[in-house]
Amino acid sequence: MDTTPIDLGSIDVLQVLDEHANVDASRDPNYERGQLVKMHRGLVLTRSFDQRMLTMQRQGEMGTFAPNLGQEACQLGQVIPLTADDWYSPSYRSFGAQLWRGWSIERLYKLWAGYHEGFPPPPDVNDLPFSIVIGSHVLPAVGIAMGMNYRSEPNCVVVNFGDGASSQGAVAEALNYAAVNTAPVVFVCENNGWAISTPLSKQSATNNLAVRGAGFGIPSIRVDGNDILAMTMAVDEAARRARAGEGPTFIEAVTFRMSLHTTADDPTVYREQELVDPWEARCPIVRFEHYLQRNGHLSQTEIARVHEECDAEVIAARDRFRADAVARPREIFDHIYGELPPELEAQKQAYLDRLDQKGVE
Amino acid sequence: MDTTPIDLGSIDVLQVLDEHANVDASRDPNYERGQLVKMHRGLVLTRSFDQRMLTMQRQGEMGTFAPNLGQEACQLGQVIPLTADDWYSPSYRSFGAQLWRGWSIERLYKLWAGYHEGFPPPPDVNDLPFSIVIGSHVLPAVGIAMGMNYRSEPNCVVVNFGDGASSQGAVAEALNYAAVNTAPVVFVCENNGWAISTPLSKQSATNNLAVRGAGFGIPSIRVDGNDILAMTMAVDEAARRARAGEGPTFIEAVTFRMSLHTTADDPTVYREQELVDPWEARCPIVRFEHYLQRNGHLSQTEIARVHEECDAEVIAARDRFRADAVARPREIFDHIYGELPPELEAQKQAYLDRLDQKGVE
Amino acid sequence: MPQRTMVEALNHSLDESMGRDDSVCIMGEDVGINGGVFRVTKGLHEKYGDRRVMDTPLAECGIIGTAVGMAIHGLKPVTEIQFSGFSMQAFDQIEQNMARMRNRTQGRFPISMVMRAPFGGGIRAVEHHSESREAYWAHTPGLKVVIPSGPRNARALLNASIEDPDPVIFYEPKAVYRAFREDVPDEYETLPLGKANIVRPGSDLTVISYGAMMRVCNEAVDDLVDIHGVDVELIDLLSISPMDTATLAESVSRTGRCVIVHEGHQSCGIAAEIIARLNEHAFEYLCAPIRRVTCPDLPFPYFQTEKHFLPDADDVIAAVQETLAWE
Amino acid sequence: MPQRTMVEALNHSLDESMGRDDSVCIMGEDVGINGGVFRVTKGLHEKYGDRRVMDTPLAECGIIGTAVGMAIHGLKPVTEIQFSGFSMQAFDQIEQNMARMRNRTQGRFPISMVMRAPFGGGIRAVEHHSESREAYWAHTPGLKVVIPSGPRNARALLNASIEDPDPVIFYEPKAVYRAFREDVPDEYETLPLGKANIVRPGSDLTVISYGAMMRVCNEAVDDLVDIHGVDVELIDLLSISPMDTATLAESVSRTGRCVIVHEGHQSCGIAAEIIARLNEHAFEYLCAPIRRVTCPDLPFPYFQTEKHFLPDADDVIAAVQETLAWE
Ligand SMILES: Cc1ncc(C[n+]2csc(CCOP(=O)(O)OP(=O)(O)O)c2C)c(N)n1
Ligand SMILES: Cc1ncc(C[n+]2csc(CCOP(=O)(O)OP(=O)(O)O)c2C)c(N)n1
Ligand SMILES: [Mg+2]
Ligand SMILES: [Mg+2]
Repeated sequence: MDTTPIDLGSIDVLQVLDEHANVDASRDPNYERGQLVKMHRGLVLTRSFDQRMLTMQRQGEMGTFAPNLGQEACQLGQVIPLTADDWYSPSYRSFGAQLWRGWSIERLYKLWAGYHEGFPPPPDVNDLPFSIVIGSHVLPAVGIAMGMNYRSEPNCVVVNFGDGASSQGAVAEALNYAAVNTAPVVFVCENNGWAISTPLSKQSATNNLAVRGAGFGIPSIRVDGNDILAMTMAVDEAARRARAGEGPTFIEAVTFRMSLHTTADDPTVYREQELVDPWEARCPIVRFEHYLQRNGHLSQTEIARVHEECDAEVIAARDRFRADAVARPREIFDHIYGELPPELEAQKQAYLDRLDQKGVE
Repeated sequence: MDTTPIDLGSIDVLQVLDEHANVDASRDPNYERGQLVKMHRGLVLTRSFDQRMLTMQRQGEMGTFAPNLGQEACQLGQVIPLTADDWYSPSYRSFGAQLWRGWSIERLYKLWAGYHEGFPPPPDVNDLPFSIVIGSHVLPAVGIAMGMNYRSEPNCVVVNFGDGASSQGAVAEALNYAAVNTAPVVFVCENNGWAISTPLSKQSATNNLAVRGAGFGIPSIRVDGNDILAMTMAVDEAARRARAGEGPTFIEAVTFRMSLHTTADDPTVYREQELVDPWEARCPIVRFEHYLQRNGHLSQTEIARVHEECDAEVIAARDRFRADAVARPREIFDHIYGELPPELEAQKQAYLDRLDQKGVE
Repeated sequence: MPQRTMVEALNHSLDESMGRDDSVCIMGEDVGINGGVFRVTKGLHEKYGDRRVMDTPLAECGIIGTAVGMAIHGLKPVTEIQFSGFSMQAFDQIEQNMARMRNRTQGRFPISMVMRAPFGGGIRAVEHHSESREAYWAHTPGLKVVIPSGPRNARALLNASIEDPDPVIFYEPKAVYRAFREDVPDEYETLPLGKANIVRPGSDLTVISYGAMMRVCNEAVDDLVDIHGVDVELIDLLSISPMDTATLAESVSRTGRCVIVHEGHQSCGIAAEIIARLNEHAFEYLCAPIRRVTCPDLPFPYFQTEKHFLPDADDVIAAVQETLAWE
Repeated sequence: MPQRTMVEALNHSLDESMGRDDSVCIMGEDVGINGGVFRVTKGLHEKYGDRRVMDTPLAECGIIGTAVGMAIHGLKPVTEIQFSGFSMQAFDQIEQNMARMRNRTQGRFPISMVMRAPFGGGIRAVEHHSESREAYWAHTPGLKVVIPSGPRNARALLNASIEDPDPVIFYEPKAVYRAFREDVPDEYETLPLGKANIVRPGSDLTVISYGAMMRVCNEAVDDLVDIHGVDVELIDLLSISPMDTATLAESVSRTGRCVIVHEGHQSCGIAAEIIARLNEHAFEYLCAPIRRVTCPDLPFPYFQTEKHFLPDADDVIAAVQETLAWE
């Protein structure tokens, strides 16, 4: 048959800062120093937070969680361009973005330590709760964007999900709904190469995931997810398009899961260290720090101070968390319905009586 | 942002016979007369069957069904290349394909008249039952193809679904499973422009559906669905690739729903006749008959005789159906499990007792 | 008062609800210019336009999932699933987001939305078009499940469901859609969710049912009262979840006997839950086992046999008589 | 006899089943080289290779849907859903194809396959990881639902489920996965589906439970017998559907009193169905209302509160005592 199949090609990856922190000057957005310093601090805080959480988990203070190591630039880049009126829909690995959006460190610690008061987004933050069920948050995120159209609001939604999530039917439906409704949504598919033990090659027959968006008629690009400048620019542009009524964009952020899938995971069972090693050199923080130093924005000493400050901030938050966090078993009936129906009122009474009998606060 | 989004393009449509029955000689597969005559008879029988069913429905003999008018070439083309060892997974509109595969006319009448003995595929036919739940048959079809790989069998599966079905998440998952497993399956997406009242423009933001397959890394082509030669060739080639271990193909068969969505539908509510008119001239049967006449395969008289014979065959089958079809309410417990568990045995007894009391056979 | 079919009454409810509140919008397959395959949304697209009456792609998970997002953003989507059997395609979004979002966010994002779907048998449809799986939803915390039985209560309950701050599964008995007309006032009217209706008070035995089976029960009760002289109390549940346990328990405490009638499958169905509650709240008054008249634990059959599969008035009468005869 | 945890026993079952029958294959997320997130499929990929142990893309609907196709083609897929909460993603394929294909095709395509999934609470997991929604499946005609409580019956029931000609939902109580070891013989062993196990015969009251709650019940029963002198009969359901109604009814006809314990939500849960059946089959012997000790009708809570949410031995003891005290 001589008809040519559609060429899947592999699209170039948008990059501003390369591995060696060389800048593609034609693309450098030349952000102001204040902004650059803030971005840097965001990256470092994310890492401090993540590492502290790992320690706390190993000490039994935390439940299972998914470390973020190496994905900090993806994380920050996808929310830096957002305003408070824009919405953000995180995955379970989106600590960096959540911190930037205004989730306090204590809240996130509470969340991952299983206290229900940690789950809802902070009162003034237009975020969805993170989603544990892979891909299940993407349709609601598109729905919010459709609501913006309904109300003619010039805002947008960024939704974050992984390479694994790209296989979920609900995500495909979300891409289609966004496309046909010209919904102001930016899909950030954080392709870190792995879904637990499953490499991209078993997840998809394509060598990139941007074609997935294209298959639904969504302008789609690949971005170096370890380059905070490229990520920020790409999301900024996509958000601008969305707000201007030009519809969704699909961004494949190419990065790598440096650490465990979650603290319940042992990657040595299924992946060779050789696959990880090359990515060490691509560290998004080191790369950005070279750029900052080279451009005279921050000195080595200043950078070191940022690291210290972030560590201290995290430890202070941990201490507050330790002082604060109390299980509140009496509250579990509080938010199931607007008003508790009689059968649940009865169940609640029985439950509270039981707590009383057992002497639980 | 200067990265170019992936170009969705619009791929050419494979066509051998154009609207005026002009042949692209470079593509003409030059099938033998015997084969061509058989194909023609298949087309005509499909139409006779369909029209008779509509009459029977209007007279109250049939339940709701979905007419096939204008899609006969798509239907036949997708199964002509299959062997008896290949599998076929029909949609609810796949009469033409089912008749070709060996479903008797009576069986299909029974099916659509609500007799359960009409539902299962005939004993020796490797077909799935048709699927009423849009898109729900596509994953099982891929599973059969995966089973062929498991057993190293050199066969393939063709699965038929509509443009509307392309929006279902389960169909997206099926494309992905087929692609990553190099499953020997041919997806025939019969794009007839409509999903009940929903035109393609509300179904998808793309102007074609072949890109959907491409987005999952599946070689994808568009074919003129009203050209039986093009359809047959395309499926033949895709089936060959599949059997040879080269994996799935996505075929968008471009056609048009000339008639009602189903007998419960009134298209005048939602679509202008002007949209339908141009397709009258694209009738797949007339076009093929011109080709056959022009090539001296069949004369006008012979063609007329085929129409008469098909009508007669359909009427004979209808009469057998009328004589034969009996509701069998006593059988409804027969196939729920391999062996009936006690609670169902009790329910069955109670049900049969009720039938006895009511004097139902 | 205007006489309306259930379809017309529902249409009226949607129209008046949209008229009252700009945040009410309609989403579903073919709900726009086509007015829905049962014409429940007829004329609304013409009146309210593309913005408020949205034809969606053919993807139920997408309908519910995006509606959840719209509800988070403050809208009140009234979604239509073309037949309830296809709500299985949206099960994940219903269970994981629609039902739970309020709880997941400790009250921050209540989901005020409705999922309408025609359900039940009796219209000679092919497979997957006649399911009665309301028990799935009644077993799902966070949802409300409402099932009207006639035009007037359908309209008042749909209004209430749209007003409700929580997600409501609104199952419409399609066998009743055009079966009869009823007075349905023009003035806005609601019925409280969670309240059953004692259709006929009685003292010998309580029959509990809902949806299209209410017609069957009405017929049976007429015969039982008129011909057999049995003073049956007939209750229309209307709300499956929350369930009006108090009314049911009070009734059965008086009558001592009970028959429950529904189309859904027997095992783990709604009747089982009612029995469990009556066991808890009216045990000492029970004079006979509570009988279930339901469809068997089989997929809904092909339509030539559906009339035998579905409970009919004779089945109800037989169950009532057996329950009365029990000692 | 070798002592095995439930995880090891299940692994043994899969290994021996694959060894006996080349058509048995394993499909799921991370079941290959990783051996599953709970290690139930550990070592099987190494032993049987890519052909028979298939890592799938991250799409549960795809797992079940393709497995149905493989079963139609004569294979016996044993699918793993990583946590039962994610089986909602596959609800459509389970209900529409897996459960119905035999019936839809009048017996032509029986679906001999297993859907394994860890379920239930007690392991301090985030939301959606602790569901007990077996009632959904028990309400779905065409499925069988099996829930083991310990290593030995887990292994024997999984073997039987794989052999079974019908689709089996096999829910594994993950709180028991590594909780204790038991003698599990090397020789191939099965247990019939649909048979409950009287773990302890008794005459005062019947406690019915299954899965991880059997541990709670065992603890409660020990106390009740030893400290309170109550002669409890304890029944492990093992098979939720089909359910061994005969054994339950016979037991309660003897004891006259019954307490049912499970993790699933109360409304329309398994206990409701058991009560309905006992009402039908043992009504005249009931001396007290049957009590349900279940989780409330709430989503499973965040894990700091789960130990209060889940029934514990004290709750069972209290319910038994109240039931005994009832007159
Ligand atoms: C629907 C669903 N299926 C399975 C899981 C179990 N699970 C948790 S994370 C994960 C892998 C996710 O991979 P990806 O989407 O690439 O995100 P990443 O973890 O790499 O950030 C899986 C399978 C889940 N949480 N939800
Ligand atoms: C899951 C599901 N949703 C909705 C329907 C109702 N329905 C029946 S046919 C149809 C349109 C199908 O369109 P398409 O896939 O293009 O096939 P066509 O009818 O054009 O052949 C719809 C919405 C259904 N049968 N299944
Ligand atoms: Mg990943
Ligand atoms: Mg179509």
